[in-house]
Amino acid sequence: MSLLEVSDIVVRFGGVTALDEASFTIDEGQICGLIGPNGAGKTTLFNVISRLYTADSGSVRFGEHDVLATPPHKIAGIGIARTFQNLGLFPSNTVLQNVMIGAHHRTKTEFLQAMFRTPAARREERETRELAIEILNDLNLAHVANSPAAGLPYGTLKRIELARAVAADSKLLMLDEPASGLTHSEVEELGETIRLLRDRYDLTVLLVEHHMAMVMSISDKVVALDFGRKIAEGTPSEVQNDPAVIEAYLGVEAS
Amino acid sequence: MTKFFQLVIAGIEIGSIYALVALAIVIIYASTGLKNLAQGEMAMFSAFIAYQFHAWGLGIWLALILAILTTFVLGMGVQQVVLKPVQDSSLLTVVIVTLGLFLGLNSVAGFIWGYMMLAFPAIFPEGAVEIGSVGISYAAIGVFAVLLACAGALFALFQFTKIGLAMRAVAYNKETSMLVGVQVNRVIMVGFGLAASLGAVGGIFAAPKLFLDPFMMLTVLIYALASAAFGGLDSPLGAVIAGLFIGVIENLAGGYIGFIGSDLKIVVPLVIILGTLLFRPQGLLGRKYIPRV
Amino acid sequence: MAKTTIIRGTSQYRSIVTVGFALLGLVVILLPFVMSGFRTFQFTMALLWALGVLSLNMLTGWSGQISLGHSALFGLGSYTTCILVGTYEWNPLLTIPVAALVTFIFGIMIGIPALRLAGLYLALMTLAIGVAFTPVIRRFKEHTGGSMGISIKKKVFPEEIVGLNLDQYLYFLVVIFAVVMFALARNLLKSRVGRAITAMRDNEIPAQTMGIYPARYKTLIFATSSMFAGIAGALYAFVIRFSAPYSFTLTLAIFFLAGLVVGGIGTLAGAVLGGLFIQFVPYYAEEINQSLAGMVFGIIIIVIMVTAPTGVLGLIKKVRARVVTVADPPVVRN
Amino acid sequence: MRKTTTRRFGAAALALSLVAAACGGDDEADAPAPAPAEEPAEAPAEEPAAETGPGGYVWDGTTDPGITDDTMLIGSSGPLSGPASAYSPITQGVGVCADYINGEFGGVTMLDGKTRQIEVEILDDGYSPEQTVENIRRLHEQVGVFATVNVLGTPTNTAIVDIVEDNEVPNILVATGATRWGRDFASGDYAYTMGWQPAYQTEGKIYAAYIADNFPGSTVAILQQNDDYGDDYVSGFEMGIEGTDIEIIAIETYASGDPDVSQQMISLADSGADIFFNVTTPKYAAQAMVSIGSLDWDPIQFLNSVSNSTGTVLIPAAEGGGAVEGVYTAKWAADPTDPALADDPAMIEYRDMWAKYSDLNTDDAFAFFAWNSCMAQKEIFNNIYPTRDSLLATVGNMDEINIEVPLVYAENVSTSISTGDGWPLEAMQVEQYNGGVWEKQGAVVDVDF
Repeated sequence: MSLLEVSDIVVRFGGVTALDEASFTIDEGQICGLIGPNGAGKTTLFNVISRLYTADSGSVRFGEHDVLATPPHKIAGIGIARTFQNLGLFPSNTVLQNVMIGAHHRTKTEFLQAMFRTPAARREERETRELAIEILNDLNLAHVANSPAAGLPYGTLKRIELARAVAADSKLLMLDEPASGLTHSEVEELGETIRLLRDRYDLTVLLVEHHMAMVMSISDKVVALDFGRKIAEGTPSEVQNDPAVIEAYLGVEAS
Repeated sequence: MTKFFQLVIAGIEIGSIYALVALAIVIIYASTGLKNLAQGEMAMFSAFIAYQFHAWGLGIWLALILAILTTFVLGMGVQQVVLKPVQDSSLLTVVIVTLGLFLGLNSVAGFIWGYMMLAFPAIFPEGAVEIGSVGISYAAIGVFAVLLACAGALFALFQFTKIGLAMRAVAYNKETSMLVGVQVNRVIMVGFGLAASLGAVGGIFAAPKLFLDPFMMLTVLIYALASAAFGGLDSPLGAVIAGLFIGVIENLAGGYIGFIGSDLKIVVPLVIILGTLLFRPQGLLGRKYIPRV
Repeated sequence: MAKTTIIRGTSQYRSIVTVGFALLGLVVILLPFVMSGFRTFQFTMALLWALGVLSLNMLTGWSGQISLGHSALFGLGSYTTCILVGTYEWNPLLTIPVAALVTFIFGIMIGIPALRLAGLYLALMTLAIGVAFTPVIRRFKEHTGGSMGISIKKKVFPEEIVGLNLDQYLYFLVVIFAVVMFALARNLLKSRVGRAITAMRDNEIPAQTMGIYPARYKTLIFATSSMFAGIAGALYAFVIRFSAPYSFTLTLAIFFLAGLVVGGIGTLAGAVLGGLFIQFVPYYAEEINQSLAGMVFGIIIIVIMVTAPTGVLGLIKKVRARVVTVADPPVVRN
Repeated sequence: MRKTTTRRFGAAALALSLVAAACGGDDEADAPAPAPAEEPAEAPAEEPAAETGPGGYVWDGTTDPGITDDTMLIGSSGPLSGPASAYSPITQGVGVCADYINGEFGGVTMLDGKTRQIEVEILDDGYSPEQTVENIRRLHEQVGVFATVNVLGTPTNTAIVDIVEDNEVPNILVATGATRWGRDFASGDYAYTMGWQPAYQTEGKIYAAYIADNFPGSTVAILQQNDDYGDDYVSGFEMGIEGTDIEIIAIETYASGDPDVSQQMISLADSGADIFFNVTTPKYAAQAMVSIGSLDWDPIQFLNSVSNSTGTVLIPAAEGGGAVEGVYTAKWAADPTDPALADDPAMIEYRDMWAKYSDLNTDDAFAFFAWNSCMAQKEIFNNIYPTRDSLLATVGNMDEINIEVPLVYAENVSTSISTGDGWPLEAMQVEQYNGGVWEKQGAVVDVDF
């Protein structure tokens, strides 16, 4: 059975239809690449799934959850984590804190417990910290753990965001252009990292990426969008050779 | 009914003053993104300058024109000396700096001119237009006309002049403006001078009615801030409408609602404004800010 | 200058911190025995202002919401104590929890509509509360004493408490409350909740996707901040033994804000510096020139902000960084 | 600038002398009272051997803190900054008064025959009660004043009244017209705080009586400041009209700090009352009169004494188109801007002396207030032994000494706490403003308590 089932999603902004009956599914453990030219509606789809945008019609099912009926702050709780195209870090917090915030929904300490540092709160804090350190080590970020996020190099920030999403211990990880702005070697490394994380943390990954080589090399499955519609779905090689996809990209290149 | 119309007219008269100061706040905000707490005190100071010119024997119109020009220069000076060093700091830092300016101006005005109220010479002739039993004083008509003139001039400036366009560009995005060759620093300086002179107009035309003392603009500033926010911080037209609205509503509430009385009349416009903001957080005519993901 | 590096968590660091705090504690404890009653009173006031600044810091510094209404919350706490002690003859200490509860509830009541507003619009709303407080207090004259104010008799306090005179007693009472409240605030800031609140301030939408519910945290931090202001206000009523509308005007709210920014926004030590600033700088500004005290004060504010936009604490840290570097230990897997 | 420096110097000198006193003071007190030996020549011959001052005070030869053989240190607190700064001349006047007394008379000559220079410490409280608390504690505990004089404001004095009582430092001639000062002072509830100007309530009663006598059957509209000061006036007025056919038909209030009072005036005009009672501070008084000038309402106006200065209220109001002709007021002191008094010797002396010792505007009603208070201070301090109890005995029994303040209407400044009279000034004169001058209406009204 598929983990994520996106059916007939329609999103309109004024007169523009950003998503037009987009549908696809991802199975548990898959890495699914979501490709398409700029403006195809990839980020919009992310925003629908993480409930930052409201869909005009259609449904999103995640496991047994009806995603569109879940409020935005509970999305993390049902097991969906994401990163942002233009980075969604908390610049005045340290890298370690950023990652610990990723674990927010998994922890329970509230105002009173926090103020009085109850034993439960202290234990939870210690555990969260250890978890975050673990993940930072996995992603080779331990050396910047105590620096504020503001001011670190772009590539590092991208990885921090990834670490933060991992800390959420989610089932589905949605990555919005993780490779953008990275150097060639960084991109290769990133592909490795995504696979590694998927295996270690039992993740399912939905990946929006323009870097075709990486998408094709790590994805189990690729979905192509154009003008808000799904134009192709299948294995990387199937989609790569799909005439509709080629046309969509050529059209973009021609303009 | 006489009472009603008189309350409305008095409301428009005082509301015009709120609107003028609110316009000054909006200009600074729209051209620099700053919120200037010292706007009222700067206006008060300008009124004293006009008073001083007049006391030295100049005619009142000459005195007020000179005072407005002086304020324009002083405003640019204040921006260069006091605000420029902090203009890239956090919003709160800048607000606190304008607070320091506020305290300083108030203290200096008191030191020079004393704390006793002074009679500011009438700018418009005494007397009133009688419509039925309602008298509309020339002063009220005059202040309202000045407000409309200022708002109109401002609109023209923003829409049709190069400097106005530059101001809008700077407010929208400082870095990009710099890239396309706008002299950002100069634009901000001129914007500040302009706002100071606009506030000066408010202060000078308020002075004959409110009597001149260093605290003349204290509460006016609160009303003006409320007007600016209510109208939409980046909308001059909104500031004008909101200023007039607050003046009128406040008077009607004080005049008619028994429980409110004059005691709590300041609360009424604030409550209305907040009620409105809860449904239109960007103010009446402000641009909506859409967060980007 | 030779630069040394101290690593947090090492025994060297710990001993420096321990010695530092021990010295500070010693100074704090000895102060009222060395200083005159008046000076002790001044330091008590400075601590009260510091608590006011702390409460504002929780809101403005941590969650980025600007409040100009903290004078009203502080006043509400003070009035609660004055009315309960003055009119109903309660034991003063028992009024503190009541003041805390009243301001907490009031904070929730303001916090909920405040959710819809941000930036200057929120500032406007709190400004309205600050402005409306005085007329409302006057309106309910039967309870509040109107503009005449309401006072507490000195005799509600015993002549001597555990060997301390009243000034010393109040000083220690406020010190104890301050230590506890600063500790609570620090714990909160360094916890999951504190991280969530600062994350929300930094970047609200991603925070939401982490499972942080902004409405909940914003309302609760508003209420907690109000409660801290209310407790500070109640303690103020102990020390001044009088509440009048004139004490809780917008000026006080603006002083809190100034203390916050001048001390160093977002930091706890900055709040203490802010309290000292509010208490002592106008006092010395007046010494410099009485008739232009306002100008001197204004210039001091501007000069501090221009030279140290991160506040006095930021300046101190910058100076310290020239001498020693305090670094965190490398993060290692356990 | 000059004043601050001298005062600070004075404070330093005082600190030294306090140290000296602390070291050697006791010996002096125990010594077989050297004071009688140098008993002043001016002491009346029939004075008994024991030194007795006004109020039956018997001096034991001691000297209280704040007083040395040649200095007396007093303090004051008031709004030198903030929205109430208009009152600052009253507070500053304490310093000017000291300079005047020191300069013209070499200081005050107390009943022990010693002449002492007055030193003054003035502090700013911005009309904020907690700041007054801090200031008064600083004055009592840090500066070590003998007494405080002219501390300004009702809420501010209310905030410190208990501290004054606990510290037992007299707070005399407070600049507020709240009724309680006279009442509590006479009853002994607050024996260390004592008023000066006529109570606002008293004045309210005077207007009520005048209206009942001269304008029977009339209706009244009131504009008042919404605080204790306004309430005191109105309650006095209400007491005064009780049992008469005078009726209050409209009351509007405003808050100090409001930009203007047009709305209130429109509402009051709408009531069509015969009489307008203007209970406002100077700026709003002028605004109200300007409003009447522009409205279709022509009431008989009564203006409270707080705002009856010709130069600072009526002339500016008239310039702004206000209706000022025929306004009634009650005065407890002359008006420095009254042209009729331009050649009055007492007024000339005021102007000369205040110009000599200060840069205060002598037209300012509050500067003049300070002068009148100064006249009283001079006599009070000339009639005490150097102790606080003596000061209290004197200010509580001013009927025993002849205090002449030429420019106040009361024949003499008198108190007699044994008979329950704790108010120094209770006489007022109703006057009407005609052609730029105040004209007396009837005789001086002395209200007995």
